[in-house]
Amino acid sequence: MNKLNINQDIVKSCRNYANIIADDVQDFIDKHTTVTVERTVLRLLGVDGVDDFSVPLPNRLVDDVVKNGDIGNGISVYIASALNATKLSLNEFIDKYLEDEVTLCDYNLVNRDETFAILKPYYEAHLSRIKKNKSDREKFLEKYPRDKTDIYVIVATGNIEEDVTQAVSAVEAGADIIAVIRSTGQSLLDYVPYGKTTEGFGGTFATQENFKIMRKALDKVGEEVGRYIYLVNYASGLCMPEIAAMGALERLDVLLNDSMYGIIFRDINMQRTFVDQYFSRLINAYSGIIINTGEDNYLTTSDAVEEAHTVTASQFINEAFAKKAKLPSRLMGLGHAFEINPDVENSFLLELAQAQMAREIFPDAPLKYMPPTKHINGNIFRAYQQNTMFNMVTTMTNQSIHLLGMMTEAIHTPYLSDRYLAIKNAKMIQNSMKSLGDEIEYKSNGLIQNRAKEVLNSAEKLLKQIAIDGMFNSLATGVFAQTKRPVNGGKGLAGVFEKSKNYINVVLEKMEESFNEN
Amino acid sequence: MNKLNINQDIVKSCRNYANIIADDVQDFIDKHTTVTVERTVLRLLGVDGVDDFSVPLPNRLVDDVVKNGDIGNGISVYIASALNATKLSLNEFIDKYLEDEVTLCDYNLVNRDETFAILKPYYEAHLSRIKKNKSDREKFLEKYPRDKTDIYVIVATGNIEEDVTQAVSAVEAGADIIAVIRSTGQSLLDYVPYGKTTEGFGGTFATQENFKIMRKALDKVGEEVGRYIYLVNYASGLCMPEIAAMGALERLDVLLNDSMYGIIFRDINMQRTFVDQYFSRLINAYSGIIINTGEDNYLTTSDAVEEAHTVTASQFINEAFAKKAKLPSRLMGLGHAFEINPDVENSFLLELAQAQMAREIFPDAPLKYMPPTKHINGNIFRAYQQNTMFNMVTTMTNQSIHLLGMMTEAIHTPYLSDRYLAIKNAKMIQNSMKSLGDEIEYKSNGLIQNRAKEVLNSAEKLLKQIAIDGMFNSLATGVFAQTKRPVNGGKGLAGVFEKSKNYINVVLEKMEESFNEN
Amino acid sequence: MKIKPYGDTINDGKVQLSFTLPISVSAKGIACAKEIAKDMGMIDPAVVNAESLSDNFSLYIVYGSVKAVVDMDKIHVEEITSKAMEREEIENLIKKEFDRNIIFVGASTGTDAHTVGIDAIMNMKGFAGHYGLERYQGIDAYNLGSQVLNEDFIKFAREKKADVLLISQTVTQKEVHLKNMIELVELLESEGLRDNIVLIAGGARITHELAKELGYDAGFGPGNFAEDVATFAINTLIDKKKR
Amino acid sequence: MKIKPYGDTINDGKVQLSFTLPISVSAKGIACAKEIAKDMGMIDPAVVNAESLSDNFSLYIVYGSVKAVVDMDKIHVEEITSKAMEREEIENLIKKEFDRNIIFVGASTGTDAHTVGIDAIMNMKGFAGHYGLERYQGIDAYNLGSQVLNEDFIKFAREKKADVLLISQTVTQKEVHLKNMIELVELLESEGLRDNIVLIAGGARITHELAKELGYDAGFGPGNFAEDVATFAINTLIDKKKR
Ligand code: B12
Ligand code: B12
Ligand SMILES: Cc1ncc(COP(=O)(O)O)c(C=O)c1O
Ligand SMILES: Cc1ncc(COP(=O)(O)O)c(C=O)c1O
Repeated sequence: MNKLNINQDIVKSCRNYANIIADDVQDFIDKHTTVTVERTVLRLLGVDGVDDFSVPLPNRLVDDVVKNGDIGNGISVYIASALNATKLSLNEFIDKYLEDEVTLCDYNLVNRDETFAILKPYYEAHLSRIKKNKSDREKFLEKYPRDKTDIYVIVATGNIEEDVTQAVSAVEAGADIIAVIRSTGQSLLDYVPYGKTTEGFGGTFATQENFKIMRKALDKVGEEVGRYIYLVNYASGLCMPEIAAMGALERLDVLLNDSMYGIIFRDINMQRTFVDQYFSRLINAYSGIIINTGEDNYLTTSDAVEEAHTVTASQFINEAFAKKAKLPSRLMGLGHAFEINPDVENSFLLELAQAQMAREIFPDAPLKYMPPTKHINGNIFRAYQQNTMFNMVTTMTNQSIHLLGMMTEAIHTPYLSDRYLAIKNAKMIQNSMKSLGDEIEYKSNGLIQNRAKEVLNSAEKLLKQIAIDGMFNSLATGVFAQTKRPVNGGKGLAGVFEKSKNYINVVLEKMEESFNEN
Repeated sequence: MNKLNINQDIVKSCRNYANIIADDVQDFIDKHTTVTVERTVLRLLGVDGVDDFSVPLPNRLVDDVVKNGDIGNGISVYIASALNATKLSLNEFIDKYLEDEVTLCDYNLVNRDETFAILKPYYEAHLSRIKKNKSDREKFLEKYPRDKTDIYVIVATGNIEEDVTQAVSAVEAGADIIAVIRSTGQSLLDYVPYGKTTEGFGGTFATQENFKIMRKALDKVGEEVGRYIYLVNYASGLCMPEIAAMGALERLDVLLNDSMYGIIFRDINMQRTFVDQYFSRLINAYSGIIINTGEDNYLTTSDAVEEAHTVTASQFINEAFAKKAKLPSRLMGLGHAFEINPDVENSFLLELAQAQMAREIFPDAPLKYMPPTKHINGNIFRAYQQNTMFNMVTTMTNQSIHLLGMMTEAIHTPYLSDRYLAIKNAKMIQNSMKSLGDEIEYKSNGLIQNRAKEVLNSAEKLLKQIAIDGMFNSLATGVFAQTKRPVNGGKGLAGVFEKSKNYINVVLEKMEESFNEN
Repeated sequence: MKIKPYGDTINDGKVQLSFTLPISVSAKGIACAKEIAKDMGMIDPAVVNAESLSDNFSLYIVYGSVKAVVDMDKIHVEEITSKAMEREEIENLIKKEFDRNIIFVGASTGTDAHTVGIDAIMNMKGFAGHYGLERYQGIDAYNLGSQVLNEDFIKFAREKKADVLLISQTVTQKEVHLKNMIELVELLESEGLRDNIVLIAGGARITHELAKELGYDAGFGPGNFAEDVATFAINTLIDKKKR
Repeated sequence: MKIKPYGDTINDGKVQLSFTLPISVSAKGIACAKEIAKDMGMIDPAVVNAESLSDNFSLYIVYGSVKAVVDMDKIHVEEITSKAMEREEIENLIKKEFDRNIIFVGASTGTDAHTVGIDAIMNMKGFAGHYGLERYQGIDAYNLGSQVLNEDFIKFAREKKADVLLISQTVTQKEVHLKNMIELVELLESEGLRDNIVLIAGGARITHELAKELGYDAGFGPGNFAEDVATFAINTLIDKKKR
């Protein structure tokens, strides 16, 4: 498909620069681990639950090693050594540990092979559970083939039970994908809350139990309506890989997992984020979970006409990082958005150009297309119209993950009826304009083609500059969303550690192995 | 402009058949007059007002001749003869006539030249007033040039004062054209109500005084906003030429004046309608008033997918009749509409094809494009979306007179806010999609082009059939809106008369003269 | 069961409200809008949008929670309970119960020129994939079209010995439809025809409840088709016969 | 003057209403919707649309006339009356009245990560063609960005000897903004800073009225720009000086 006659050399050159950028960062990543990476290992060995002060056990154990051991070796070897010394099963060990009858760091450390040998039953149990989820999903998808565009709506009541009510209702109205928005600021917590929750701000806490509850509800209603419903949550934040692990265990299908979102929009330290995103994405790749990236957010912050090229540039970078984490194109849900001020003359044409370009540059990626939000105001009728225009571009350019806009975007997190009306809006466009995209061509060297050219060129320029300055420095100068982030600033830096030469991560290594096998 | 690569030979052939059809009917028209035609003559001589039983004076006089004279001679000669015999001025004569001091039919009739000589001061006074209105309009249009698309909204409160409030408000919000919908069924009255009115059903009575009041208000607000606001009313019905005359005298700019609407949608006799439409359109041509035709109504009655060709066929016929009445293309506001059920797959493409085709076949005509109405239901959000889609087609295909859809179409005649929101909807599309039409092309032999071809072909077939059967018989078999109308059925046949060999119509003849001069 | 409007939590009572005020937009206008909303029982309403419509009018969009609660069990509605039969079933039922064709006469009466509705019910072609009465074996359907005066309508019905009268009313401004519908009933009664026929009304704003109030046997609004009407009419005729 | 909602005739009281009921759609649902509307003071409300949202929810759209009337003269609103000056005027006024630069410190405080609003006011570039405070001569503007805790905010303000504090609050769920805004005032008072500075809040849901209630000098909602804020702030500083 080449409606825009895009210059493929420039596309190649963009990919080339993006790889240079990613290689450079990957060197850093490979040399470091973080507290959440290690907690993730524990979760995938089967450590879960909280202590009497409702501190999650993975945090208890990792913090213990940080204090009393050398986390640079990785948590794996400490657990292995402890089990080896105490001759306890992992569960028995944890129980005694909580009773302060045993400690974690006071044994001589076993070696690499012993570590793997001792932990094998634990990680294998969980890796196979993940494999099972993966194949279950594949079975569902065979049974219920999907349309080229999935309708995606969010629920965000704060109460998982209420979320279920809303989600089921949305599915009955035609939704294919349900995302449970997290409570404000969960991404800034350096632990994952535990258990079922019914209170939250602007969203519902992402907990493994909540994942389970929603998964169950969606599988049920999915069977009723004869569709497989994707479940989405958000990884980005201080616990990216842990949430990825939980998602893998509970068969989430899509995970918001950007390589830079946390840095830019949550002021999380960049070293921390880059290390975390690699492991979490590796887990996604292993479990067949689609990642979604957050380029759309750039345009909610900066001007969508002037900064369009930053979205494209960032998509190339996210793609490069995704490849490093073994994600195939079909799992790369790169993000973009319809955020140009509708008062801009021909804004619709600019949106069309941008969306079509993304589609052509990333033909196999399940692109995530975000609705207008910033220029939505309290006039719900105007908003409904803006969403119609957005739905048109989605349909005309065959976007994959169609995140529906709400007429009450400027007012509150969606009511049940807002979601229903949004779905009706999208369906009417999908049906009445079904073949429009195929039936029209863009004037050659017209406004639309030229806009695409211009944006792509600027993206290339930007990528080149970042390749020269390096990712870290570039983020410090505010290349994305005009937000400057110092290399050593932001939250979570304290949780980043250099790996010792005999660092072991049983889970990560097993996963990398499995990819190298095939 | 030829985006659809329409076969011009078929277009020619359609025009050819339409002319055959019109010629045939015109023969009939030229041989007949009607009570409203004669009343129109009186109005343009200056006869106005009502008697003590609020019967309009034109009706009084014409009915008198029908009873006591031979209306086949035309009213002109009777008035001339009476003035000649009584040596009274027209006003004096009317006054005495109402006092029963003089009669109308009891004098020997003067001849042709005398008739013209005697009535000259009267018809010249009014014809020159009309010419003045025409040149005033032209001055306004020079001072305030128009965009290619005019935004048209209706007011229909039943109370002319309230209508003014609403109209002014709409103009401030961006309306370019204001139409005052008539009270339900006025079109079935064989007289025109008199004076200012404040009561009506589903609309406001069309009276000369109401025209004057609205004209004044629109000129005022027009100056404030720096635009010339077109005023629209409806002629179709039993008083077509009279309303045209009143419109000419009060500087209306657009008049709904179809050659067949009354027959099909108001069950008015076809002989009556054809005779009336000729004179009323001649008056429009003389006064530079744009006519609007009512093909859109076909689709509110019949299915818009199956019957699309009847709209095209009817447009050719209306064009042919308009030419006969000396209307230049720039005054032919041919009608069509966006009435396909949105649940029809690719309905938007079908609408696009139809609208683009109309634009290309009638490049110089100020096409009147009507919004979705039939498939609007009580869901005002859905309706707002349907209107967005309609506004898109309007903008993409450069329609001229853009009649806005109301989100409350299925509920009530528009509230003030409905109109405002409709205007905002249209403006957002006009701006954000300004150049879309120019920037896209339609795939050759694609769905859109083929649909246009198919509709045009069926239109040609239909026109050929009508040319063979004749217009009268065709209407009897229900070619349009699947509505059958017998030649001698319907309202108003009693008001049709064959012209005597010395029939005189001073106004009509003067107008025809003026056209033959230039 | 007691219920309240639902936004995103059971019993949150959330509603959306919009209206115009005949004043220019201003902080004061917003305050007035709040007052109106409060007067309507909304608890701290949020005026989420205030927009100028023109110099002297402004539009307000409001969200908030209402105190209003309804007890469903206390609500009783006139509903046509009989489930619609298939066309074939209806045709067979007629064959079985009557030794003659059933006569339906319909029109859009009074000044009403809206025929699409009555055509949807009566014409061969029908509507939205539902065939009209003209297509039913055992039914003679006469559709008189639009703007038929009650007198003419009754005259025709009497001639044809109609069993069922179908009248369509769409325009409701100034209650024209009520006047016209009541007039028809009075004429039928004065001519002693009312009891012999099944009298049915329909239209966008017609509800069964309203029709009953006005002395009709039934009323059908949007979303009803020939089979619904025929089912009701035939069943009612059978009941009449039995009595 | 007494006013009512306006549909198409003065004082017709017409309003549009929509809400969801937690029941499947039915004639009964429509009757319930009518009840709700009546309870809200609507006179014979028309349920113009009833739609099934899902098995257990239905949407109703209602039009009707309300009895509600407001007496405008009885409504008093807190409004910022001072008309905004041009940037140049403001700059000159500062030169004239102060022999130093005026210090503005702003942030999106608490857990709030929305910076577009505060950026619109402070950043060089400004918003919708209105330059931000950073561009004003005679003003030193510090924008601390998002999720700034009140403590850190005050600490910074003290260091810079701030004259004007600008805080932005966008998220209003569970009244987080109120808690956070009140906390700031309390901290300022406990540190004896409140009287020396001009305290201004803003955000999509912030009104001047609300801000005053919470002990701020002013509040600015959507449609306000740097010049509005600067005008108010500088004038207030001048008044303070005079006292
Ligand atoms: C098409 C139409 C017209 C066409 C009619 C063509 C024709 N041959 O019928 C034309 C253009 C001529 C027209 C004219 C006017 N119309 Co008109 N028109 C409409 C429109 C757009 C659609 C109506 C329709 O066909 N619906 C589709 C049918 C299938 O639905 P339905 O009628 O409800 O029928 C269904 C059920 O109700 C039921 N049913 C209906 N009748 C019956 C009878 C029986 C016995 C049974 C059992 C069931 C039944 O079965 C049907 C299938 O389910 C509506 C707006 C809208 N979207 O509703 C306005 C509308 C009805 N018109 C309106 C008005 C005011 C007029 C005019 C007065 C001027 C104007 N403002 O347009 C004129 C004058 C008409 C007159 N003298 O009566 C208003 C009425 C407002 C009101 N409630 O009073 C409306 C709502 C538009 C508006 N917002 O102004 N109109
Ligand atoms: C952009 C945006 C985001 C971006 C923010 C990026 C950034 N760098 O700021 C991102 C994607 C990060 C985001 C995240 C979230 N958001 Co958000 N977001 C928005 C959005 C779409 C636009 C806000 C905006 O930028 N408006 C444009 C600016 C210019 O307008 P403004 O803020 O009102 O500012 C003007 C005036 O208010 C005033 N002003 C503002 N501040 C100040 C300060 C002073 C001193 C003065 C004088 C004046 C002033 O001047 C400005 C110019 O006139 C709104 C929806 C909407 N359309 O409003 C949702 C919205 C605000 N977000 C919301 C929510 C819930 C969230 C999340 C919690 C999760 C979610 N549901 O999205 C997260 C968490 C954020 C957090 N922890 O606070 C809700 C808030 C609901 C509520 N009322 O509580 C909204 C309404 C969306 C929704 N319907 O759910 N969001
Ligand atoms: C990539 C990505 N991650 C995470 C989030 C949500 O983050 P938080 O939960 O911190 O609001 C978003 C929301 O916009 C996102 O785009
Ligand atoms: C051509 C034409 N004439 C007249 C009318 C209005 O006629 P009436 O006033 O009889 O409703 C319309 C309205 O649709 C029309 O299209």
